[in-house]
Amino acid sequence: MKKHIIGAAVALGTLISTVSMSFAEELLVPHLTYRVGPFAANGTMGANAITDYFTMLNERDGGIGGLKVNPEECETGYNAQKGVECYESYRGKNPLMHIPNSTGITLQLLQKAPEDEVPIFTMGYGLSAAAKGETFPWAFNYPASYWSQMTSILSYIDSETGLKGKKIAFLYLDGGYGREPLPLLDKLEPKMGFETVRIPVAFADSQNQGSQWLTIRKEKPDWVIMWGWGVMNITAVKEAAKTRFPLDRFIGNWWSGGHVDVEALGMKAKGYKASNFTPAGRDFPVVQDVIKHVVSKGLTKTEPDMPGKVLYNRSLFMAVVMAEAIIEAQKLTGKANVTGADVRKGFEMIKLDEARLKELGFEGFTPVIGSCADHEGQGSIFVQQWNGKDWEKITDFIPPMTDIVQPLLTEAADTYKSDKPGWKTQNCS
Amino acid sequence: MFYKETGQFKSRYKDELAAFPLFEDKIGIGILCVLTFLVIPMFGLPGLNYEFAMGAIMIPCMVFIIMTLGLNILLGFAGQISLGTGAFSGVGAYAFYKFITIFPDINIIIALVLSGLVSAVVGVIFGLPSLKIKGFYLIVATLAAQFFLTWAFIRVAWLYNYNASGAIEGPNKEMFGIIMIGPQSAGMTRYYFVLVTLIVLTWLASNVIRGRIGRSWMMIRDMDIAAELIGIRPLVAKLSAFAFSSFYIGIAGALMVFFWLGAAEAESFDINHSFLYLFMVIIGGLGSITGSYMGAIFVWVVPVLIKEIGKSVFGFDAFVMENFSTILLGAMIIIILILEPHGLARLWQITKQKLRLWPFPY
Amino acid sequence: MNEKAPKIMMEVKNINLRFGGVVAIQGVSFDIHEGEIRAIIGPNGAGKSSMLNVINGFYHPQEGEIWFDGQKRPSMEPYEVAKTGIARTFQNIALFKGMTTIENVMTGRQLQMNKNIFWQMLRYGPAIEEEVQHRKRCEEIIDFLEINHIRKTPVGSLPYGLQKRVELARALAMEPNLLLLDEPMAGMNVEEKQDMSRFIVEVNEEFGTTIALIEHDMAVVMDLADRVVVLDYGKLLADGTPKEVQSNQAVIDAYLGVPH
Amino acid sequence: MEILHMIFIAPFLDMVALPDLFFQGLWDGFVGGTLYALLALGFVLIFKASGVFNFSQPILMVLAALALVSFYEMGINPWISVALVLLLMYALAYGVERVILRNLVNQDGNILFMSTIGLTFVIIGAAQWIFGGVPRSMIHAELGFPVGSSEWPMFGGAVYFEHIDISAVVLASSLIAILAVFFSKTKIGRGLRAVADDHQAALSVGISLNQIWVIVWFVAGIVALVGGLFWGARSDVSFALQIIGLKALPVLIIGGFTSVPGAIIGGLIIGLGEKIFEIYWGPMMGGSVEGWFAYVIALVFLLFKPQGLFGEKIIERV
Repeated sequence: MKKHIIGAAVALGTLISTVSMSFAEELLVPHLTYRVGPFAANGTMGANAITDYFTMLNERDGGIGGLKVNPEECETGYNAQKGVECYESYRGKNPLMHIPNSTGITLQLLQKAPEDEVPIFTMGYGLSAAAKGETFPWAFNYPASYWSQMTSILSYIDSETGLKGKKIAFLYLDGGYGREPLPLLDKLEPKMGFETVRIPVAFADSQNQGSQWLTIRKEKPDWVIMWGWGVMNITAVKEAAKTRFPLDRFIGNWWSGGHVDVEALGMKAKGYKASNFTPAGRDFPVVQDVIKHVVSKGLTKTEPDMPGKVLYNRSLFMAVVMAEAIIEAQKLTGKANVTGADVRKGFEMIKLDEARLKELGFEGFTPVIGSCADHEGQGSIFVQQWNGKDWEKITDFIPPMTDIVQPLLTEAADTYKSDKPGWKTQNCS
Repeated sequence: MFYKETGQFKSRYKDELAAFPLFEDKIGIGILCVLTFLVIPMFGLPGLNYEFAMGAIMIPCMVFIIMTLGLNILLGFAGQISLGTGAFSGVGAYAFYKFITIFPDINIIIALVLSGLVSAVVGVIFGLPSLKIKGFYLIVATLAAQFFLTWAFIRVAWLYNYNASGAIEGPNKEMFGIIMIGPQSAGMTRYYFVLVTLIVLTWLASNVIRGRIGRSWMMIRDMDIAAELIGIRPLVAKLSAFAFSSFYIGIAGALMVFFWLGAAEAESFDINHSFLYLFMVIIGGLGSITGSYMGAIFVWVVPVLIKEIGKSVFGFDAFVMENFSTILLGAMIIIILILEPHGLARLWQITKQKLRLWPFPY
Repeated sequence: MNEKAPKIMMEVKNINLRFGGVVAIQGVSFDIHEGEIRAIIGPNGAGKSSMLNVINGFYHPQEGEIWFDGQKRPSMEPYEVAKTGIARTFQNIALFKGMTTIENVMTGRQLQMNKNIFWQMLRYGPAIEEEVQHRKRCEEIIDFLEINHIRKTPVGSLPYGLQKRVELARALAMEPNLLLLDEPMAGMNVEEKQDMSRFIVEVNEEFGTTIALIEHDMAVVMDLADRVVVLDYGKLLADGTPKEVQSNQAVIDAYLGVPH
Repeated sequence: MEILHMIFIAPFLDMVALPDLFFQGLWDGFVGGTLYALLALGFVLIFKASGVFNFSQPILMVLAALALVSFYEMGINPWISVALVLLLMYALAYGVERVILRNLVNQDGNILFMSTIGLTFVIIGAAQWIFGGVPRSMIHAELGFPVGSSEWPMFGGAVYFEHIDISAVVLASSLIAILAVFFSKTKIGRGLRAVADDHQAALSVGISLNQIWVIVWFVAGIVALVGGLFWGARSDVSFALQIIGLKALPVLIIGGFTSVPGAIIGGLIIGLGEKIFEIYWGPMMGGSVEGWFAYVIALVFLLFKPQGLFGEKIIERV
């Protein structure tokens, strides 16, 4: 008995000391990860890439502005409630930003962040309306919101087959993420003269989409657009092949176009398309740097063949935007040890243009130019196609339909704040 | 000899029927009150960041205690098993959201009670099959509630006011001039509100359990046939247990979303949460109010501690610790069911017995 | 016994009970007089417990009538029967194992308690007064059956004999007009049987409760019962005073196992 | 009026308009139904023999499939991997008997049920730790099952038959038949039934209770492996299969808890019903109704025919 008490006391003591130790000078960049749960495969790759990039900065450059970066992970299992717990657990530790890595979690943190003065950065996910910097000073979704992406995809379809009078099936993961573009589709349908059939796939049914594809067979759409994630993607592509749906009319969003989504199917998935803004490949200097400084030194859990995959490169890109925001914040304040509020300003000053991207080793990625009013960057995407062995880029950058999306985003942002008395906005003019 | 029953004679039945007949228990409760009302809000928990202690330990623990009390009434006292707890808590949360958005001037306490009642009604509807079936047949009925309701939370957009996010989000809302919920509410306000709610609900539950209605539940649990032959209407006993239990669970669900998380979508009420609450009841002790407290705290706090210790002391990553916690919880369930079906509450009783005899071993 | 013609409290007429193809009770009729101790005996599987279950409303016979207090009783659910003042104990003890002795006895008072959920929640005023009042009555019954010392013991851990006694206490707490005892002395030693017999007689005499009991121990039956019904293979074999029944040839055959 | 038309007329018009699709739906539902029936049988076996409502049956399926794939990925011959999984299932059955059943004998059904929930979580944690949580492809092709599909033209369209689905139906039905025979004709099978009725009687058949438990859990493990193999081939191997496996519960309610033919009929009703309902009525309700359809049907049964289609009416004794 006594032994146990001593053991517990020791454990508690260590806990206390580790918690109080975290006041050392470093840049705390927590990111929420999901190495367990249904989306673990994707989550692990993303978590590794972010950590790898900051480890690389620490190794190669000694951190950012002379301070080491601590890319601390908090496990959520892609569960919104755990995400909030994680968020709460960083209170008082001066986190520079939050990376929810899940639209569901983002939606819950959006309200908390302004009160706690920590920016939320959601690259390629989150609430589209957060693009409006005046309404959402504390949220950023560079390089493009889901709504922008949707219009890019639609203009791709328009260029291929024309859009007017077409029937489009929208196959989506039944969660905050998948439902995000629905209000946009409501608005666009009458405006652009196409029709959608919305087909949700529940989390639990991700792998069991027989019925959904029979519905697609019944509806005979001209195109299928997919907002899928994790195992849902590969199942959908498989089912599409099974129901003889032409794969070159099946286009996923940027979260449905990873290697994991098609690799196992090989030639069976040939023809399937997806949008993207972070090209795959190991030849980018930044990927080489990560391999050299981190992976080959064994400083990571990343398996050697992971760097270069779509999702890995995407998370590297995520990390570089995060790092840029910190760098801008340091420039602005003139000190290395910045706060969350400083980093928020840093995000607004981001200027990852082609030159800067090339300098950082990301040539060919979508440029990210931020501003006070524009928190999404209105970045362009390109469409890639699976050739049976690898993803092939088949278009140039396709810009979003800014004139259509931006008013809708403003409208959505206004709606968002309308029922939230005391919502904090900023003035950008 | 710290704890003794002897020498404390009750001359009136009323005294003996009190909640804490023993003097020592009264002192214990007093200490707990001082701790929760004064010490913890001022200093937090030892060794933990203050914000973390309040936001990630204290408030959720109290919410889960209410949840566990609710499920324990159904499972521990009335013997009706349910895997739909998560969904019933969702009913409470969505109802609360609708009440405060449809009637912006509604008092929060009234909204809370009303949402509990809505949840109770839904609980009764899905409890109806319990009249014809028993035990694990009921599991399927409650699973139907679980899957159907979480589906409805997503599909019926009216429930979340057609929000783009599909989530219910707590707007800033005042009661008596203080912002109680929403992003601008102070953690301290929410803490005290949940604490008082917890105390009131515990008191009410312990009263009901010790009275006529509570006994009718236990009769149905222990031997339904005999209960019926003594004059208990199974319909009334079972459905009242479902109603009362769902009332608590609904309130807990509303508290969970609006006094803790701030926002939630359907997945906060999924089947995994139902399991979590079931574990809290089993580990704490079936049919015990003290057990509900212990179970909720244990199941909530231990994995958090394990993760912290695993990460900082042994350097294990989240993947390992998460799986370890899962295995540990599962194994705890099996061990408790085998060794001590009455859970931590019984262990606590045994400890009290020991204290009574202390320092003499016999 | 009173000189006047005894008042019939309950009468079962031509009861037939079947489970699927199995016939449990076949055309049985008998009556129970007010204030008497009526024994039902018969070999295992004779349909004795089924008979009590029919009286209880737990089984619903396919044919037959039950008359209670001079009126034909409609088909009733067990809880409705309980309201008419019929209590019982069980062959295999049916106590509420998770509860203490006093709580078990208190369950017998459920029907007399009626304060609603809101008073119950507050446990104040009328609710607590009701609780105290019934608690008093239960304590009296506990005193009467001499089980004071186990008032707060969970019944699951009590020895068999005491459990039977707690069960009797619970039935008495209902203050029934008719008390059905299903083998109240099964598995008891001689001393316990004597105690139990004493309680049964005292209940009958002091409270004037009518008692119908199933028992295997012939000596006990002959001592206690005013009249005896004998069942065999679901049929009525004999009905009369202990003496009459004892000398009935059919009964003797049945008990000795003469093939029919 | 509009709504009545949508519910009662339009779906049937759709069925007639595209008969090939309707038949495709029936076929897909039939395949699913057969697999549900098989899993339900796993439940029935354990329930009959030990009175345990085995909540861990679905996770056993996940474990079996995951282990199979993982062994293969370690470079082991696919058929040896199958053997290893069977060994693992036996070890698990033995462990469950030793650790859980033996210690909880004669306990209340609820307690036993909850212990299997505990077991479920132990398996989830352990399997995820050892084999990882990443969804993997099933190795049915490596095991020699046919891949590819056939097309049967009909009504101006075509019905597609995946060869793996045909194998699934054939193998699952054979296994169901074997189990039915095993159950009614062999000594062990009769022993099992005896256990359900009376533990003493079972002893007189000459088999110890403990042996029987190990056997039924092992058989449930085999069922899990076959179920996991084909569900894994139809979708992929991951923990999401657990939710699919759970649908065997409503199947049981519909079929009647202790009945073998009930499990089969129940499985087909659910399999066919949920597909047809999802395709023709799902869209008007917003879709994804497959997740609860089976449970709501079961709920209706519980309210109006609680013993199911084939279950025995329960006679209670006091």
